[in-house]
Amino acid sequence: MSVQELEKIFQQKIDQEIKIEPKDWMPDAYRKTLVRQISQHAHSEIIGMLPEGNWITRAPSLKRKAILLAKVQDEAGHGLYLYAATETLGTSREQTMDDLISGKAKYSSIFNYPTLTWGDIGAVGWLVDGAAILNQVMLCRTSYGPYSRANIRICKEESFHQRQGFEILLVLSQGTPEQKAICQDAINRWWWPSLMMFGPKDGESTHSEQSTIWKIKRKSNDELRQQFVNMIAEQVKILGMTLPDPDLKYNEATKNYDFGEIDWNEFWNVVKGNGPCNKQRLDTRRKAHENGAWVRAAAEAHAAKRAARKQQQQVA
Amino acid sequence: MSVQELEKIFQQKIDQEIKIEPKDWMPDAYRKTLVRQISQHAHSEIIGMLPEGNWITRAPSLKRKAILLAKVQDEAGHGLYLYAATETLGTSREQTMDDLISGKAKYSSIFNYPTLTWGDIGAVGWLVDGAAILNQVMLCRTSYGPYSRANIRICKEESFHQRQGFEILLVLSQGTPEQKAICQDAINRWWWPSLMMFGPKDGESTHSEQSTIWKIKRKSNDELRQQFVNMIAEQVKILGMTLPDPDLKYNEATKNYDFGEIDWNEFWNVVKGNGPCNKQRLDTRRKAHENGAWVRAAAEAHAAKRAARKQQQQVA
Amino acid sequence: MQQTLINYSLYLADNSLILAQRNAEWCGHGPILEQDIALTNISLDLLGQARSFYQYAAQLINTDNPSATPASEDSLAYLRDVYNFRNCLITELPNGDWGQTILRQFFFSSWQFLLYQQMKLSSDQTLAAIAEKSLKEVTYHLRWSSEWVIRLGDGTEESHNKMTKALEELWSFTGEIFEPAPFEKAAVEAGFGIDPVSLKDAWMQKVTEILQEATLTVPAPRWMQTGGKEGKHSEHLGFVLAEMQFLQRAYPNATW
Amino acid sequence: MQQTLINYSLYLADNSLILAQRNAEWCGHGPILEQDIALTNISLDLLGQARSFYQYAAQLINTDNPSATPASEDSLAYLRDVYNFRNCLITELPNGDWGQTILRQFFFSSWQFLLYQQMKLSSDQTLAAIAEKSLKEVTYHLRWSSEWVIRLGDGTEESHNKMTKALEELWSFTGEIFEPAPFEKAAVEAGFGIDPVSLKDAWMQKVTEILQEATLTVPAPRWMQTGGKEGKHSEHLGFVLAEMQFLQRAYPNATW
Repeated sequence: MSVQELEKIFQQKIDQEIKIEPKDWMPDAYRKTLVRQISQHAHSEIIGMLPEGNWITRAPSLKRKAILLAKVQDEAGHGLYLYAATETLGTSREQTMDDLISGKAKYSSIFNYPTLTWGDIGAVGWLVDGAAILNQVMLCRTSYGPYSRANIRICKEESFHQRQGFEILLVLSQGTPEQKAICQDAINRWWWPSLMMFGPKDGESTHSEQSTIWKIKRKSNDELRQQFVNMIAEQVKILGMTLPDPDLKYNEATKNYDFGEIDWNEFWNVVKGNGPCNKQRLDTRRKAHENGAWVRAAAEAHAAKRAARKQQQQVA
Repeated sequence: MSVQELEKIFQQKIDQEIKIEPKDWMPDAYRKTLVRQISQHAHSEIIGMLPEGNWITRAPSLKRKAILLAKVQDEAGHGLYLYAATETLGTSREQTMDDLISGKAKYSSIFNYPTLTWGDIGAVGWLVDGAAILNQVMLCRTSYGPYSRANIRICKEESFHQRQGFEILLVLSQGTPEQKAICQDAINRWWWPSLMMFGPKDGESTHSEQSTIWKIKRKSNDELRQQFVNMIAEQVKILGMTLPDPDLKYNEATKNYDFGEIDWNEFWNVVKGNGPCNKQRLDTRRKAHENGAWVRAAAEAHAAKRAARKQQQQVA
Repeated sequence: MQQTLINYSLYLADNSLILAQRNAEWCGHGPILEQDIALTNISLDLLGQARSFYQYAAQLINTDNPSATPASEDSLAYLRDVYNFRNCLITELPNGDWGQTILRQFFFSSWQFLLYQQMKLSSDQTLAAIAEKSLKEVTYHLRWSSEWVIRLGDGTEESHNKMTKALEELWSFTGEIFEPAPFEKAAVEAGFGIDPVSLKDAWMQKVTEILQEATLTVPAPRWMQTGGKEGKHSEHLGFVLAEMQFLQRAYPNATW
Repeated sequence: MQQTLINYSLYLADNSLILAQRNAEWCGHGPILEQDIALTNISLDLLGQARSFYQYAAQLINTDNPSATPASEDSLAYLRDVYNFRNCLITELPNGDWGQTILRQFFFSSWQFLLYQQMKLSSDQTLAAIAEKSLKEVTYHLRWSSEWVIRLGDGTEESHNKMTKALEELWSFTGEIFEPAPFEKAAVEAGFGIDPVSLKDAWMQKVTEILQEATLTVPAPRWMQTGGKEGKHSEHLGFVLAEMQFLQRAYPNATW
């Protein structure tokens, strides 16, 4: 079969909502796009462990400590599912990790902001996970089978995380005046970066069009962002807090919340590496990776020894 | 002159209370004893920085932080005077330091106990410095000139430290019930180790007799210890605290305080390296030394470059 | 007055909490993603055990003093200072490298496994229930840490050397576990506690077996550090608590 | 309402305190005994400056609110949380190695030297007096740190590389110092504050001169990190405060 024919069959499958599986033929560009996207997603889970991990040892109650530990652990698990999904596309975890460590691969820029107070742990859960879920819910229906199934597993846990984040803020919002201030301050700092998580405006996003045709992506950045604003603008009322946007207002005509202009300079600046924690996050990850090298080498050496012994026993 | 004659002149000077100076002839054993004793004394100042340094970042008020910082700094200064004194005997600071790092040289065992509460900072000042001063006051009159003069400088600062330590405890003793308990607990833990600072009982001390003849030492271990007990047993009353010794009692006949038996097993055990912090102290010191190697090398290299440039300029 | 039972429960709780806290420091920094998850899991299990014991202690304290401000798992974990903590010193030591963390976990889990096996038969039903529930977890901790001790001991030359160094760091902190504190003796006398001395031989046997398989040498008997059970800790615990307790201390009486 | 003067004094105090605290971590761990003493000395000087500024701020606060619980240097240092601290980010960064600590001190002292030279002419007599008194200290800090930057930059290859790395670590934290915060602008308007922008050229000139002598390359202009002056800190400050404030938090209202 010619490439043209293969491509035709491939696109027909996609159009008929049949999942593409690892052994199926797929265009090189589809594979590349997926590897890039899934590994970015995986890296975001792994780097995402750091800002929240920052508060594990200082969680304000044993219950909160347990919840936070379990949450960060879940993120490591999500990372695992996703690295496994990239492996089905022929890229080893090692290679994928190396690309992260070297700075070649990206991860979600949101994790380049610091978690300064316990309120941030609430805000990250509510806003950052909230934004991530909308994306991931969409990705449950993505055209590549293993990625779709990874997202289904992730979504189950993630919505739980968002509720936990919201609950942290709810308790703060009903607390002492200091706690209320901590709550509002966290929302103020995390609101705009959360909106940026959906990526550039439609039309300015480089990969979007082809991804939509391939049904890797099924909603545009702006659609998802609007959905997020609508959701959060309602939920924030329960907290009795405000979002730091004077232009935020319900629009009766569109049934959407209108909102102010995002500071895209800040967005691109953080993407370029100038966020408050870009260097810190990558340094931390690199250090963990380097400090772990001897452990990985030992595990490999031991496995080889075991295998050799087993073989010897079988020979004898 | 024969060695016998030289020795006779040397001992005559000592007997006439004339200080021995670096350029004077002295017996090899005298030199060795001094090098051992002064470098031990120096190391005790340096290692002694660690248990107190442990509380600098946590001092409970800015004033206390400043006092503690200055105090630990003074100890470093004392170390300097004393290393300088060993240098007058022909032993380089580097050699002396290496002997500490390698574990060959000793330091006062008291610093192998941990400082667990802020009360310990008071107790170390009051008891440990208090015991050290009695020894150092005696050493102001030691026969070797440079060591004598170093001790005179040290004593001026040290008595200040002891008052500061006592004052920390005084404030605690007048504080909340928790502070009072912290105060008593610190005294309980530091009392016996302080008594051990004077060394083994007279007669069981290996170096004492010759040191007395050479007037390096002018009071016996037990004399100094008794002097210390008499002093502290009075001062503790001002604190309204008690010393953890049921046998402590004023003896009308001797005009001394009688006190209970010291646990010499513990003493020797800590000397042997089994104290709570022996390993930690030496590891810390070693790490500082190793981490500083590149700095010392750079300083030397830079000095050499400067000297070379200067020479070149003079030639030109 | 159930002071003995309270003390004993606090001892068990403090051990688990402090080791959970130390292990949690690894979260996000482990050498292999799967093992990062595994150690976090152990941390979570230990934290869960600590909470059960604290809750029980709090309940007993509140029954004893119905008129005082009620104790809670959080007041017991967050509002006591170093001298009130009873955990063994080994739990509060800095993590060191991954090998040292693993080896400590192995020493600790070997003990907890034996302890809970006995404690599930305790005459105190709450202790027995916590032990029974925890035993399943600890069985896994022991297997996981044993396997890793073997893997690292009998891995590369570098890993072998690191494990030898870790043994050197930790060995003198293993004796304390089996030195009965006054509250342990009282607990044994009262019939619900386990005599730590009775666990020592089995512990040593297990440790010897695994170290041998790991091609590591069981250290010769040496002086053992003690003090933790009676509140005489290392200089490390104060820093652990300052960090852990910050929010509860900085915002007294707040709800979180 | 002297809020501007209070804010300005707190800013100056926080900068000095946090850097004093970081430098104090070196005490007993320095590479050379004499330099351990020298850095401790700088730490002490900075602590002294911080106390003067806090005392002044406390006095102003208490005059403004005679009925409230009186503020003191200790309440200001020990009972505010991260978001209330105004220090520049560079002061709160971990020490790194000795070279990085030295380089930070050099950047900081170069700024303080220029600042206090202006501030000793301030219309506010207390600020002027503190500046005058501190200027002598800072002159020494600047000389000492300059000499060490030169020594390490132009020392061995290893030390040169370490200093280059330190520059890379720190450079993007030097810009914040010269970005005026709202309270600085207000202080300038009120006539007693120093416009940080006015110090920038002289600072850059001094830095360039010393880095050149140290055979180090002045980094190209780059994005500068900010936020500290408005309470948006790095993740490091929370840990610094948890440790520093422990006793005051754990034993509220106690005297020490």
